[in-house]
Amino acid sequence: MKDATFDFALAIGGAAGQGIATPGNILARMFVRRGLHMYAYNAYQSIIRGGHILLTIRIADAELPCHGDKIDLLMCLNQDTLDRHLPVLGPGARAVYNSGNVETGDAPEGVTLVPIPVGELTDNNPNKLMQNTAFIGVTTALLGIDFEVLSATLAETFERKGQEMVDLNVSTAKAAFDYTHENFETFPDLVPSADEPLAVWSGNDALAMGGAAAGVKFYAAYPMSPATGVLHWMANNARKLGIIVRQVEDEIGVANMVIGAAHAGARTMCATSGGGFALMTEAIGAAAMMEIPVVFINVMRAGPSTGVPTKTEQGDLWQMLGASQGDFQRFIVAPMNALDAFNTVPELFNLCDAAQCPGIVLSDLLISEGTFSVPAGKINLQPEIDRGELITEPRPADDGGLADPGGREGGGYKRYELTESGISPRAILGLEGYVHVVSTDEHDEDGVLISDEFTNPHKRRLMVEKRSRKFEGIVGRVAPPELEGPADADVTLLGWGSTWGVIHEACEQLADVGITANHLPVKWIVPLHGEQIVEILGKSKRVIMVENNQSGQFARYLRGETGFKADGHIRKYDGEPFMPHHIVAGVQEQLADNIEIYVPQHEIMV
Amino acid sequence: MKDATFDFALAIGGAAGQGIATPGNILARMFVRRGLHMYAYNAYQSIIRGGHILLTIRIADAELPCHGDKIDLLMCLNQDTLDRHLPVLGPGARAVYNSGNVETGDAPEGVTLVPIPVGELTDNNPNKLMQNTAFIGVTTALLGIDFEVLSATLAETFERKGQEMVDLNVSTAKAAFDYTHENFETFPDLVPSADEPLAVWSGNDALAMGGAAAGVKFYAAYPMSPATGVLHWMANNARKLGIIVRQVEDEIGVANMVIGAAHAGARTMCATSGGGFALMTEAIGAAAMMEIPVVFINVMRAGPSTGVPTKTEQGDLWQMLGASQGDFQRFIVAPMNALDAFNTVPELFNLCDAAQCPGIVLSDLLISEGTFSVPAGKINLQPEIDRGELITEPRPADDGGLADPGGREGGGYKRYELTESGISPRAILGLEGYVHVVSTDEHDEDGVLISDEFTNPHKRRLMVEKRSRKFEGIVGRVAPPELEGPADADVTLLGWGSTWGVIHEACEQLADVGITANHLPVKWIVPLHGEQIVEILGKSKRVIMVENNQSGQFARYLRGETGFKADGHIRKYDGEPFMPHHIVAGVQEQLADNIEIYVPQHEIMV
Amino acid sequence: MSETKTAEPAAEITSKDFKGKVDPDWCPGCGDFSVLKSVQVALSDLGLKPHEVVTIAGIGCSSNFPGYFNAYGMHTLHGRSLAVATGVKMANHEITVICTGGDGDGYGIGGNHFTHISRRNVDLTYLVMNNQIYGLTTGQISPTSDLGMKTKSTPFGNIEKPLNPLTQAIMNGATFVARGYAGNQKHLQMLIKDAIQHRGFSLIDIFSPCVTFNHDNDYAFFRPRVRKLEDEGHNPEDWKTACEKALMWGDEIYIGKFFQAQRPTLGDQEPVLEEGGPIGHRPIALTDEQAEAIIKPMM
Amino acid sequence: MSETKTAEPAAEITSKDFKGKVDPDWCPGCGDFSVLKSVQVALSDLGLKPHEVVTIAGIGCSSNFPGYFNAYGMHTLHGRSLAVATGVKMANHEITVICTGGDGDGYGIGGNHFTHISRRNVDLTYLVMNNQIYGLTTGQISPTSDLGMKTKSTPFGNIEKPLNPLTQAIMNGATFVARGYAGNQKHLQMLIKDAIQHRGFSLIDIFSPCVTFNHDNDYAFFRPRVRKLEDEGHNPEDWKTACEKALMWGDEIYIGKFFQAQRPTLGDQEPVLEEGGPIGHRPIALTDEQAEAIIKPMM
Ligand SMILES: Cc1ncc(C[n+]2csc(CCOP(=O)(O)OP(=O)(O)O)c2C)c(N)n1
Ligand SMILES: Cc1ncc(C[n+]2csc(CCOP(=O)(O)OP(=O)(O)O)c2C)c(N)n1
Ligand code: SF4
Ligand code: SF4
Ligand SMILES: [Mg+2]
Ligand SMILES: [Mg+2]
Repeated sequence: MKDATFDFALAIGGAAGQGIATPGNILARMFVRRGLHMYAYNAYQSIIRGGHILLTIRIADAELPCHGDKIDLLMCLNQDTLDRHLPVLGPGARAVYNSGNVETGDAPEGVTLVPIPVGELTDNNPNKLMQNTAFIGVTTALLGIDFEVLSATLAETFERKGQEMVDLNVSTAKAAFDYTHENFETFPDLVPSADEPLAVWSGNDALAMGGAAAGVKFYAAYPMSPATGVLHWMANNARKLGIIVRQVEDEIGVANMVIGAAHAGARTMCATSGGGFALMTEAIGAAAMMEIPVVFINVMRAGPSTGVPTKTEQGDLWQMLGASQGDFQRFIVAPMNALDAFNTVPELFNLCDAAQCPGIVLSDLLISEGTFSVPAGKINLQPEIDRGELITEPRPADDGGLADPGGREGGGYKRYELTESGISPRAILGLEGYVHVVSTDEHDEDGVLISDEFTNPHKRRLMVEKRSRKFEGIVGRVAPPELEGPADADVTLLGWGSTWGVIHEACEQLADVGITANHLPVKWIVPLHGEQIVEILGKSKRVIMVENNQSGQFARYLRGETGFKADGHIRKYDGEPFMPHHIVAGVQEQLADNIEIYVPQHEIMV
Repeated sequence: MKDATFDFALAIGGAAGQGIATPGNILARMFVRRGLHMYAYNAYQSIIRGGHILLTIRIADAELPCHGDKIDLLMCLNQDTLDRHLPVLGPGARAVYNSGNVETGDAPEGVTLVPIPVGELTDNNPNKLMQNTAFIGVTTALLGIDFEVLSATLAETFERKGQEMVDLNVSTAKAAFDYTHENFETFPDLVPSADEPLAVWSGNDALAMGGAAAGVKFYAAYPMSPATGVLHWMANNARKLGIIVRQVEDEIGVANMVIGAAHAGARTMCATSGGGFALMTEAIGAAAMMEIPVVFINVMRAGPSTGVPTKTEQGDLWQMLGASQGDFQRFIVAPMNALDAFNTVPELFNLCDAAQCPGIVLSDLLISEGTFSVPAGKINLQPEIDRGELITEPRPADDGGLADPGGREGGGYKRYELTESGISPRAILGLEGYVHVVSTDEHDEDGVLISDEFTNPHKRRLMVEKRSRKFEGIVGRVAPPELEGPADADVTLLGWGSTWGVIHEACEQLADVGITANHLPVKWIVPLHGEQIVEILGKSKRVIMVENNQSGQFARYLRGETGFKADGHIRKYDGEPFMPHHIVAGVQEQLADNIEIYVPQHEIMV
Repeated sequence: MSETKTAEPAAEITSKDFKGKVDPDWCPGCGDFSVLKSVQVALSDLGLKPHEVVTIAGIGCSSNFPGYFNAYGMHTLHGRSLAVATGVKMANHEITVICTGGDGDGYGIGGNHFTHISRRNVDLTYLVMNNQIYGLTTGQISPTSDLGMKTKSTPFGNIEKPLNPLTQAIMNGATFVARGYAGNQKHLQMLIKDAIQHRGFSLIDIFSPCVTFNHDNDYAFFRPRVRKLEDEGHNPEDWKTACEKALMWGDEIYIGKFFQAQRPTLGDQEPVLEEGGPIGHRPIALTDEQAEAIIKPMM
Repeated sequence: MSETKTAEPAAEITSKDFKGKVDPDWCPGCGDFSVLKSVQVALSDLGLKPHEVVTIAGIGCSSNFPGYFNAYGMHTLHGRSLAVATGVKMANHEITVICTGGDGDGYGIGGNHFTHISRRNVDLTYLVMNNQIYGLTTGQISPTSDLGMKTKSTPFGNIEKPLNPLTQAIMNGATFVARGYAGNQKHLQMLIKDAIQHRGFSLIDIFSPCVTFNHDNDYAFFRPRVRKLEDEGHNPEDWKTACEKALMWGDEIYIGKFFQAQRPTLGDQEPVLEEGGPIGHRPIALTDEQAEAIIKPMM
């Protein structure tokens, strides 16, 4: 990390049920309150107890784009963790473990073992969670942080559980803290501190908050990892924000419910993962045909099918592109990180309202379930809201004009009026004077079906073209991708969505090994800035595409839209996210012309 | 039609409920029994009574690729039909109508009016269907067919309804027949006859029969136009063919049910249209992950969403490409006509069995609901059946080998064994000795989940690659597209699926106007013969793509896979199929460099 | 009960105000005509104006209803009207929501929404034109088709026991469960008015013969069999008798109000709706206080 | 009853033969362990061999069942086990099919298949490990969650009336409807054996506490409340009392066999299955006669 003077990664490993989250949260809080930046990635499995979890928390005094390559401090909550990860620790790293129940292995050169006699330090307290508290004490000591900082955080964390629990945790931590200072050296780089404490969120929090900021008033969901966090945030915040949150019987119900609520005037949103999205696809076409704006979030996990529910992948792009039958447009945007996700949601709502159509946010487990620091000042909860050509005021019948010749209310209002822009002013349901019918069958300007008695190829053609026209020039409404890094670089790395962070850091590392690389991160999939992308890439010496999937879904799509074909590819589909060194190695292999598609082997076994 | 000496189109127009099908069937039967070829297209609406139907029956003494451009004889069952179509009849055409209840309009130059006093001829029989019978008599006379041919067919048709009905129909037809001979001239080209009577089927019949021939033993469906015909055929033939046919509560149930039955060893199939397919997508991914072969048929209609249920379109290609989350392969094949559809189904089953994966037949309303003649000799109901590496014989535990170390039955069988080909011998459920679990979660070779306790990036990668490997070289197993027509033509027309027929005829017409055109029809979408296609097109002077959709779904896909970009496009998306002259006009416009995307205006208002 | 529902009949509203832009293209004799007319009369009797009502349908002959009706209308996906309607009612709890559809739409593909809306007790009226057949797709069995019925998908006869929508709704928690008959429009109008005025999820399963594809269950079948519960002094609070009567299918088939109960609707229990009007009409930007309340726990 | 089901217990089969390749990764104390064990014992008691049985599940903690079991197994999609199982049973009507899943899987997303399999009376046994919560997704309400229950998706309490799977199944035509309790394994084994031996669709809804996410309905909740129907001489042919007892939810909660009836299964009514063994094992090519019978009507 170029800008950082301090860059440190600690990892906590153990089984599900060993309570890894708590020490993770306590440590994270200590760091971000100090103003340090944080990027946490949790490698876990789809079980409630058992298995192996590895939570990596990277902290630095500069913004962090990814969880990096290394572990400086490994806390082993069990034997398995030590066995798995000790061999891949690098020089300078330390492994903390309970010498009372974990047997040490052979530490690689330069790795320091930090055995802690947890039993002794806790008077053999049978509460297994004491080990976690002891390890926090150890970590605090090793990083040279004052014990007061930790004790305050512990007090806050365990407050709800009573003073006894607070005291027990503080004394345990203190014993471990002291033991560490007595027996081990602190790390050479001690934790600095910055002025402003930072806020913490996950990508799912950010997506939910983006919805709230955009004015979502109805949120429906069916739980599905890794999208469930959005539901949880919404449910927790529903009352104070005036948002109705409903858990529904399935994703089909969800999708149709948000369409109904949107037609009644609310901004509505829902989130799911690939399998749930599959069930929503029919409804997406319905929203397009009825011209009702709704935002769908798809948080990708490793597929196909149930796949690996707790692992990340960028494998659902084509499902988004092909969702539902027939020709119609849908926005698709793949944010690059949590803050970008937050900002993207209101922007997408404005677009969907403008074009009266569905929009899809394509996130993935890496962004959505990651935990990140963010400067609170960057969170704009009152973004611009533009609802497009929306009619929200009644027009009483005696105001003239909108009754039909038969005198019927609203009969003169043409919901699907053929306009030059293709956009027809949209009256929300329930307003006096605008009575009309919306339909998933093809219809005429006034909503009357042309699919039955009136099939009429000329009208049908006009309606298809009207809907298509709404998107002409829309690409100009969103920011084109921008090349990051030197224009004349040896190699251009082309990624999309969540790979932004890791490619960003890989570019820095490439520079260190003498390869200049620049980076074109694509975020808007539909509309796609095809011309701009081709123009930028046309100037590149060599383009390598980076994707977290097996078949090169974006590469194939980009080629279809623009004809552009990359020189090489780096792909990964083992469930774990890229680390920067994977990309560095891939670029080196490709520059040496050894390989066209480079697939890194993930070193960390989780 | 180059090869035809006789080429005649008659059309019957009226409202739903007027019984257009019966005269259509009677006439068709008369022709095909004579050995004449037939191609019928029915333009109708999604209502049971009312609206406007126009059934076009083209007959010729050579094979017919499409319903052509013209109507020679229009039977107007009501005023509306005359009003709509009289103005667009061409020279030489005749319009038959009931002078008792239809008022004549201005006939265009060269069009002959054939008013028939139906009331007088039928002694004012109040049965409205007598008009239809009278018109058949008129047609028989105008085409110079002997009355005996008609009376025999009438007898056969009305047999079930008793002798009285037979007599009534025969006498009515005779009166009209005689009246016609007395008052009007026959057509200059009289109906010839060939040796062999032909069989008649619809595309849906052909698809169902293809399934039966492939050995389908379980068929499930939820009704949806225009795919319901497959269900009806299956239901009718179930008992005699030993096929279990189930109508299910929805398409989700259908898709999962066929997967279950397939795993139990049966070849299974289901058919639906775009909206139903949307609901099946999740299951397609499941089949891919569990490696269970199933054939899904999607019969396209005009979309998006409910769209125009009785109209045709090629708008679901991307839904097929993107169906279900994650990266996996599915076969996609778009047959070119009914006979091709029939032959394709068994071929696809063999492929799906070989690669243990789902396959999709992409038909459309034009093929599926069209009625066509076919020489019975071309229908091979006993095609080659190859079930791939399928284990169908039990292996008792005492045969050794397949019990696991714990002595448990089947424990040594690896359903997902990592093989060089990626194909793992598949034991059907219920066999002794091969007990195993299949799973939509990612799994190891022995079926144990790696998605929970055992997530393991290395194993995950191997399984992804194993599944992908099954398709290496598979493109060699299906026939590449072949260029039809002169290699050095001025223009190459590139189409896919059902446009084969109309492009075929358009090429002939282009030759007539001095433009040499050849034709590359693509049928296999996945696997795609990218290299061969590019090689062929590389030699073309100018390539124009023809698609029955708005966004150029195949054009975008082809470009994504091969980089190929066509010089121009002809597209249609008004619900009605192309007619050859639309394509001719489009080519002319493009050769004159007037337009890049040509969209014909459909002349016939239905 | 929301205010609009109990409003005095406004003198000027007649059933004609609810006539749609186009005439139904149903087959002459189709039971759905009677249902359409009954709803038009019921709404005008209740004094509702077209913009105070939304009809929401799936896909099917019966689901074409909104197109023939002058009110807000949504012609959604096959089987999805209840899900869409729940969203509509949550975002505008002041509008009168009427879902209309067929037996295939509602009990077949849409069956799961039917189950769950019943227990949620969403305040809307669901009119199912039950013709025991798939009409629009030209005649296949539906979940309510009789055993043995021959259709295009069951040329040798249906082998699946028909489901009973009334007992299902009662057991799943619907608070108003009735059965009507297109052949008795007066009675049907009365039921529809009652259902609309009921606060909670109201089902009226309506025998609405498909004269084109179901020749087993036509008017001639129903006319001699139909009995009115009202004529027998049935107590709609008694769910057991309600189920018993609903299950009768032979020489005597009951219509009328089988079951009614009072319990809070989904909307009643939604605190966000306690004040402030429909959420679909509220200002959407977050206030400063709300923004602050979001940020604080993140620090 | 198919032959395998009534076979004499084969001496050599024990419950261990049904032990899967891996040990369950359920939380210690999870009710599902008891269900797993009960099925293993029931099957070995019935003398079935692993290859004569298939367990089919959706997705959820409980749906991980097939992976912990030695028999043919299918771990399908969330909510779809019954649909898959119907296909399996049609293609191999000789195999014993056991579906296993959770309340969310079966009554939530899979609710429609549950409704329709009941009326079809497909001959299989459906074991729902009802913990009144979504376990695998770490704790949200399910369709059987009690009113007021606080979960991650309902931090202010559930406002949806729980559905009753037993009355639903009875009304929809299931022919064997029972309730078990993971805390009473003996009783559960008995029910499972009875259900497997029943010819038709058998539901056993099993209270199988989620010790991690549902602290309202844990063993401490059930232990004092659970009563056995058998102790009261309940007549399983009496659907009304069955429904009444099934609806009781308070100080007394009944387990046992609520309802049983005999009517033909889907397979019994399928003429194609009358002879010739499982269709999945039959030769598939058409015979000359069949081919001719197809072509003839086309001419
Ligand atoms: C997902 C989906 N599947 C199938 C269809 C085709 N479809 C349209 S209406 C209908 C059934 C109509 O039956 P019902 O709901 O009883 O209405 P009816 O026409 O009898 O009034 C079906 C299967 C569809 N539109 N969408
Ligand atoms: C289509 C789809 N939606 C959502 C999910 C996520 N999901 C997995 S299990 C589950 C619910 C589990 O609850 P239940 O069926 O009661 O089983 P339990 O874990 O409680 O045993 C959900 C929602 C999924 N796998 N697929
Ligand atoms: S087909 Fe049946 S349900 Fe449809 S309109 Fe005609 S009579 Fe009515
Ligand atoms: S989370 Fe609940 S249901 Fe899942 S294994 Fe643990 S105790 Fe059982
Ligand atoms: Mg119906
Ligand atoms: Mg559960």
